[in-house]
Amino acid sequence: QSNINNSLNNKAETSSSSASNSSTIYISPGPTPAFTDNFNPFNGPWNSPAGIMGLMYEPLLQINTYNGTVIPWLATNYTWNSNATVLTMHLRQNVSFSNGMKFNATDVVYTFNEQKNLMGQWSVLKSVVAVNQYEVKFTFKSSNSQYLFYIGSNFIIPKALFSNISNPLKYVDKKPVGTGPYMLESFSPQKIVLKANPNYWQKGEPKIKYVVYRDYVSSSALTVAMQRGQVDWTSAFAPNITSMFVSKNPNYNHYWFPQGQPVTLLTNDALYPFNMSFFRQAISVSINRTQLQSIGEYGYEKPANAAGLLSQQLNELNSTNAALAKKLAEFNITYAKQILEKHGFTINSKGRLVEPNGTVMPTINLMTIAGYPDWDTDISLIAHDLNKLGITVSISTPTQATVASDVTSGNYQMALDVATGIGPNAWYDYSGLTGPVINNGSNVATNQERWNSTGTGFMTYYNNYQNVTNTTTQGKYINHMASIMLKQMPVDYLVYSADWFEYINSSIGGWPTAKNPYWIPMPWYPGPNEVVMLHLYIKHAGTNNGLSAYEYYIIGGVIVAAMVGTGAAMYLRKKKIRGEE
Amino acid sequence: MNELIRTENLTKEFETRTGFTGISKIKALDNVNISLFPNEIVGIVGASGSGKSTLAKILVFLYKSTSGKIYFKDEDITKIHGKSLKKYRKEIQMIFQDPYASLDPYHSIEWHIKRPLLTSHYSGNIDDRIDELMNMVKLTPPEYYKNKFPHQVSGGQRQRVYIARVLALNPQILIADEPVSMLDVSLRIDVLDLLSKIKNELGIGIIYITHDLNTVSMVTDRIYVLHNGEVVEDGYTNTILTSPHDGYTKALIEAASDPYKRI
Amino acid sequence: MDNSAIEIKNLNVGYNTENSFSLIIKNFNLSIKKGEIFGIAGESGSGKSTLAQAIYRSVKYPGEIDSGEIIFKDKDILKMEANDLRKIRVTLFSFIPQAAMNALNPVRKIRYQFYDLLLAHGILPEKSNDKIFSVLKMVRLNESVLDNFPHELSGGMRQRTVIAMSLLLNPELVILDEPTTGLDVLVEHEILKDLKNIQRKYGITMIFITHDLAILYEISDRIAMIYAGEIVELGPRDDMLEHSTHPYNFLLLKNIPRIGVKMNNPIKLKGNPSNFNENFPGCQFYERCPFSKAVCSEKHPDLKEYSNEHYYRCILFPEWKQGV
Amino acid sequence: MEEKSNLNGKITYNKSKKLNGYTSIIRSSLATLLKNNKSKVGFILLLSIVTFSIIGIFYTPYNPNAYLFKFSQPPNFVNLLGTTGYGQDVFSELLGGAAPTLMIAFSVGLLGTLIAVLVGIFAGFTSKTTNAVINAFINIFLVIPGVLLIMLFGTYFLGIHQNLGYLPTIIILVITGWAFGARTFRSITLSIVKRDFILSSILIGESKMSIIMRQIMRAIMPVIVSNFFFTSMYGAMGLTFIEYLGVGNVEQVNWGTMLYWAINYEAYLTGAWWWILPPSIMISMLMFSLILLNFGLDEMANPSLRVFKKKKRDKNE
Amino acid sequence: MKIPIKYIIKKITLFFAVFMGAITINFVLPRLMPGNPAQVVYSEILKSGGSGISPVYLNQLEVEYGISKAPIYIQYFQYLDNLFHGNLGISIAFFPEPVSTILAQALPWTLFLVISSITISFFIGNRLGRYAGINRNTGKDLAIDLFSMFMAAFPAFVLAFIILDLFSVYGRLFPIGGAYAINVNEGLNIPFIISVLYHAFLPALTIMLISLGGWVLGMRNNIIPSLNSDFINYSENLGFKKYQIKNIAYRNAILPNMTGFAMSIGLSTSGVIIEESIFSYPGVGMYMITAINSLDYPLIQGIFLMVVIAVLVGNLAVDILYGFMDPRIRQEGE
Ligand SMILES: Nc1ncnc2c1ncn2[C@@H]1O[C@H](COP(=O)(O)OP(=O)(O)OP(=O)(O)O)[C@@H](O)[C@H]1O
Ligand SMILES: Nc1ncnc2c1ncn2[C@@H]1O[C@H](COP(=O)(O)OP(=O)(O)OP(=O)(O)O)[C@@H](O)[C@H]1O
Ligand SMILES: [Mg+2]
Ligand SMILES: [Mg+2]
Repeated sequence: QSNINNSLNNKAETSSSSASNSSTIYISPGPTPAFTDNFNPFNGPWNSPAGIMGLMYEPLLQINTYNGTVIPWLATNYTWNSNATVLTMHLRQNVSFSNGMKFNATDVVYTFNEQKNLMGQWSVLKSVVAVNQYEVKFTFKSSNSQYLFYIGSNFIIPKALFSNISNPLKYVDKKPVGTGPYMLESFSPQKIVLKANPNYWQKGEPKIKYVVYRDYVSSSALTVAMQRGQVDWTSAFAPNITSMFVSKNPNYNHYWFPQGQPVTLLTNDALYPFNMSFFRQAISVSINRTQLQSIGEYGYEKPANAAGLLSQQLNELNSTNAALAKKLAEFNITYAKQILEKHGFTINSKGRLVEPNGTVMPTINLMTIAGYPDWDTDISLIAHDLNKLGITVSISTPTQATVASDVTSGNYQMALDVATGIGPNAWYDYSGLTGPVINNGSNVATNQERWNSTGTGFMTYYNNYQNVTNTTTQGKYINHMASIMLKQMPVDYLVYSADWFEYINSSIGGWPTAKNPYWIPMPWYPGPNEVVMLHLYIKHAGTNNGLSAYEYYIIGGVIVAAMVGTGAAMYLRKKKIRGEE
Repeated sequence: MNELIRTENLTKEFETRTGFTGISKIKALDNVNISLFPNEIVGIVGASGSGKSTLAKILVFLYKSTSGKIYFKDEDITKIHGKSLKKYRKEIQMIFQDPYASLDPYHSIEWHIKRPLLTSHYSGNIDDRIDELMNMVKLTPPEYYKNKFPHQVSGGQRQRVYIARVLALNPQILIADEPVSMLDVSLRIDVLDLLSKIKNELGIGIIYITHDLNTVSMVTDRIYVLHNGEVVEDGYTNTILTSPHDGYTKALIEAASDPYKRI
Repeated sequence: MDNSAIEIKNLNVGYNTENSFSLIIKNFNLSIKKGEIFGIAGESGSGKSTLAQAIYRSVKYPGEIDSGEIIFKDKDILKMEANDLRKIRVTLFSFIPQAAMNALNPVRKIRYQFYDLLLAHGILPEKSNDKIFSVLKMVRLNESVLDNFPHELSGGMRQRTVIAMSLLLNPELVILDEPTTGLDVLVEHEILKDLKNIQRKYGITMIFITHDLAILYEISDRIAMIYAGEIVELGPRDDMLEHSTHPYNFLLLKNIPRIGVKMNNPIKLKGNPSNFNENFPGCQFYERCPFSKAVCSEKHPDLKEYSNEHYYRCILFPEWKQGV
Repeated sequence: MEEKSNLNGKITYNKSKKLNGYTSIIRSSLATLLKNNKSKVGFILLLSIVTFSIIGIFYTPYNPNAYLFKFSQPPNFVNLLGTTGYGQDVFSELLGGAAPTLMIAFSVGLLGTLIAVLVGIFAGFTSKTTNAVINAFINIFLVIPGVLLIMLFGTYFLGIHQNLGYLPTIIILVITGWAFGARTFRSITLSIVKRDFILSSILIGESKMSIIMRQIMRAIMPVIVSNFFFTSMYGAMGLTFIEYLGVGNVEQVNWGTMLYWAINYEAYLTGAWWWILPPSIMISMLMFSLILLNFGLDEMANPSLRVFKKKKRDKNE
Repeated sequence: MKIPIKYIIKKITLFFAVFMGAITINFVLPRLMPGNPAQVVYSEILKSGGSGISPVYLNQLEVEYGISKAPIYIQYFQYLDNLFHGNLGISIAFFPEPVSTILAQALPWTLFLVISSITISFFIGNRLGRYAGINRNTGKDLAIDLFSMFMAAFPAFVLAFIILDLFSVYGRLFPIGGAYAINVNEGLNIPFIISVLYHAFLPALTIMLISLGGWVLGMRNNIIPSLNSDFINYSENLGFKKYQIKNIAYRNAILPNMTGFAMSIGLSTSGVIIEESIFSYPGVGMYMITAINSLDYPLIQGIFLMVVIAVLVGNLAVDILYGFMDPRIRQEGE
């Protein structure tokens, strides 16, 4: 058994290196210490290297979170019942897994039910049943039109291979089998090679036969590799992308940094003074977001609007909301002071903010994760800004784990973090901010800012949104929600995080660009990256990297000769010394 | 007159581990019985390794004996510790072999003599007492030496500083472990004379340890000859040196150097 | 002078210190006869070791030989090529330094230290085991010591090993600097006896240095007393013993305690040893001499002949002797 | 008899008239130290770094924390050492960051040495079993790699204490840095305690405390100073290390955080040498000065390393 | 050759005492760290769009990761029991890979890097120190001393960056990272071996330069007294040749450096964390950083344990070797 494996591996290696000249793409999803030899889909799509699962497993639908475009994938289409409680998926026929097994409804039903059992996922679903071999019915406990995104993006797992495994969650899957365009060819912690799946259901795809994931440990190593053209597709942060990457080969080296989720200043709304919405507003306008962009975020991350929508989704807002969203995110310290003074706050002779009852505003703590240099800079800038408003801010940068646990348990005053949800329309952006208000001290999953929306009517619109599938009605609801958000400002939106994406188009073409933003471009994003991958094609043979075997033998010879020479010289010298005297 | 100090079958074994299990014992002292009277100098002679220093260190409680008893003025002190040990130590003091190592190089001579006065809570005028002591050991004039450091005086003077230091406690017994073997010939006599002098003037009992029979004959009244931890011969110095009984003693006498002899 | 084994002429040796160069051995002249045991005595710090090292030309920095000649086998040792000097060491003359117990390499078995020595002089060690055995026999050591490390041997055995090594290549002259200091009385006595036997048997010339006057008188044929780097008295052993011409020798002899000899208040030296003052114009011994007079502090005395081969450096002789 | 130089003229009497108290000991050791050329250079170097840091406390050309300039400017007349990738003035950071860096280095040196001395002397002066236990304890700390401890403790402190300034950094470095000294002090004490002059003090009834304070401490003074230098070096290096790993307080300005930000900005890839080299060079200068000072100490404690210039005089003189 | 049994027993006892202490610290430390890995992973998933997940999953994760809520002493005994059975647990950051697998993969690289570079630097450093010591107080001595002091004084990671920059980023002479080239096959073949050596060169050079100073200065300061020692003087008196004398001095002076050698092999095993991350070398150092960031207790403990064992065994080995090399120790014990 192992012998066969070995010879297979060796064959694969040689074939891959011979193939590397013609039809290979080199990908790095970003710095990681090493890859893990486990491709169990039950562990989620995030196995290292991130994104690789998306090339081997496929979802029912491909949904673009930037703009909501849906591409039918393993499902050819879907239908909702009228009140959005039953979703029916019509599956694609003639799809098979990479080992030749046919794909059908049993796999879909197994995937969802097993995840529901094992992980407590899909608790909103009442049942998932196969209507027939190519039709699956998802019944919800209540109206849930927005679950289409989650259900559609979920990777489908082959039942035949997993149903016999006692604990699929702990299973180490070294031979992944999915419906995707690629199959695992060889693994090492530093390099993973994927080979085109010959049985892939999209005929003629994939056009690139080999995918090589290379491991770069540090971002600097990755940057240098990019400079040298050793990775074709990556997602890396580099402080000055033009001088560090583009300028090295301006014809071929390109980047596009679309704007992603907004970075938020989480305020603990259960605590004074953040329990007052005007205070949150005042804070929002006293932050200089342009400075955050230029200093903290190296100029890449654009200021966010106050409504908290993805920049790609801003067109969903009506003009009033859009104007307000812009105004409330603009740096205007006078306006901030006006807001506060209107509510009885004053500024004393020392420039400190004084509460209506006469006490000086105590020091407020602002934290973010240690080791994220941009955020670390951001919070010191914000502290500076708030200081101008008369608020003393102490900053701290604990570990990621501490921030995570403090924020979930409400043990913080202000924190810089990402709190919004992500999805194909504005409703998802708010999904992270809503949820039951739980006392500080106990853990929450969403609504970590502990915003009490009772009385604002927000939740009505939020919930109703899920009952409808009609986009016009949805647009109306979004604007209602946005105007409440702008009044309430449960969190302050700062800048859009950049979705790093760099590519080299010397040998490979078909990339999404700012001009042709056909899909989400990051290689680490499993699902979307498959769509991009299938757009790519080989322009002409790429460059070879590394030395040939002959060169290695020559170098080896030189080293041995040098060693022998030194040894002999030392021996002779020693002999001479001893002979003397 | 009664003995100042007396030992009864004093035995000392040192343990050394050999191999995984074996513990071998070295008998450094084997049933040693000695005694010392006030106003006398008793010599302990023996070759290297015969247990002389071990005996001295047991008597000042730097080592614990394995068995046997020690009597101080007829009082059994074998097991004393703590306060009573401190009290006893005032009565018995030891002079070390190497005067270059027994004084702290970082402290002045005055300090060395002053410390014991302070630790024993001397009641009189400390400065006067220091002068008195320094005169007694012929470090004159005291002012000249007080502020010097040990490395600034000769070996013989160091030994005298040390003697002044221990005399400051008014001990009744002095144990001198080869006090002159590191000194030049021209200095030895001085120190030995000093020992005789303090014995005579203060009535102190002195145990003088040496391998040099020549000096023994000069200062001691009685001697014990120690060989491999055992007392092989004891008695009045003159008697033993003129008519030794034990072979070992004879060998020692034969080996004693004498410019008038020839090898 | 055919009869002389080694001749020292106008030797000056000193030490570099932080502020100055201080001469320890001053204008030293001495001739040693073939086949004799020549004893050198003096107190600690009088320059005995410095002198011995100078004779062997092994003075180490900060010490330095300032000037002089040392004629050995018609050649001036001080002017020899370093490599030539190296070659005659142990083969023609050897030196056993003070504290020789520490002179063995602690991490090498005795056997290999012997082999190294042979190698250094171009002799293949494998064939020379007999030589090593015989020299060990000479110093009455068992062959088994060869397989020991130095620390496994007692002080006396180490001392004997060092002596054996120094004698290995049959030198004509051996310089011994305090070869028995630190040893047990009995051992010391034995080694001295052995040394004398070897010397007599093989006719080796020996320069024997010690501060222990008694031992020196026991073993030497001729004796030089040095004080502050100068010879103060020099002569055949018996003469020196019976007819002291310098107070230093005289007083030391008187001050040596001896079994069965009661000392009744001997005249003692004054002051402290090694209080040498280079710039003192008079007799170096002035401060310590109980017989000194004002004249002594004015002029440095020269070495004068008392009788055949017996010299002294004292202005007051024989004046002082009459006082005793 | 005149007062005159004795024992090879090394020590003269008049010099030693009132050599009492630690200050004079320190003064005289300093004098000995400065006789050595290497340590003289080290001393001057250290002195200038300290001066530099003191200036930095009171004056920096610009606010080192503020983002005032164009990004990544090479050295020019406005910004003597250019600007950082964030627009801070590098020279101001270097000047302002000197004092905290030195403060950390020397606090670590001081505290680490203090603990090492206490533990070491205690171990050397107690019963055999206690000594063995302490020895094992010291060995544990010696054997466990400091880097791991720094990372673990660093993350720990990051998690719990947010406003302690440099205290966590100092604590971590002291925890990981005391053991070497303790081992040295333990073995030195063990050997000193067996010396006759300590036995003698025991015999005349000195208390242990008195012996430790009056005699042992004084005898090991050069070692203490040397250990202080070493631990301070460890403190300076450790600081850069802690900051590099990002487990320190990266919002404060010191030479370590300067390196942290420079490296995070990939200053070496963007060619911003003026940002990364000055703090590195200052740190190595600091280390260098301490190493040089130690050289002098070594020669003080170990005379065989000492050399004098040849001063051979004319023999006719 | 006689075996210094007493000495060895003493060292082994100390070994176990220290070992127990170390593993206890190893147990306690990660547990002192705030936060819990399940929560980190959970909030990551939440943010990356996996909103289908309910808080039940958090408990699930906690169980999966083996985050125990049992009393600490029970956990301690479980930990000891697991250790005893060679079970180091399952990594969280690289879930569900067992820690032992990760270590088996990473440790050889680290050991290779450390042992080769420290050995070379030990050799070169001692030689340089010997040369400096023999020619002490000459220009050569000063040059060597200053060079090695400067190397010791420079922050390690800056040196690493400079070397990487000079030779690799700008110089393009060496690869910028990794353990071997992408196009060679793992195994005992010449391209692989050469590629490994080629990739190890820069990190090894850095470690070597950093550790060089210690050896040089140590050797220099050992050999100078050794050259002045009685037995060297005596060897000169015996007419030994120059090279013999140098060798004798060297052999005596190298002994104290030997203990340092073991120490530094172990210490560097963790010290290479920086070099490994800068040169992207796939050793334990890199895993360590990830493990700490993601609160991967089992991996932290595993690495810690490995490193401690490496240090201890190295120490023990050299101590025992030392016992054979320095015959004096055999009797004295310490
Ligand atoms: N601490 C110790 N541990 C083990 N053995 C010891 C110890 N101290 C002394 N011995 C042994 O006890 C014996 C007697 O030693 P002691 O020092 O009393 O001899 P000594 O007569 O004073 O010799 P010396 O003239 O050399 O000073 C020796 O065999 C020595 O090895
Ligand atoms: N390294 C040195 N530096 C300066 N002076 C020294 C040095 N070595 C010796 N001296 C001085 O040289 C003089 C003679 O020393 P030497 O060792 O020759 O004396 P010695 O007669 O052999 O004494 P001992 O009997 O103690 O061996 C002494 O005064 C000593 O202080
Ligand atoms: Mg003794
Ligand atoms: Mg001498």
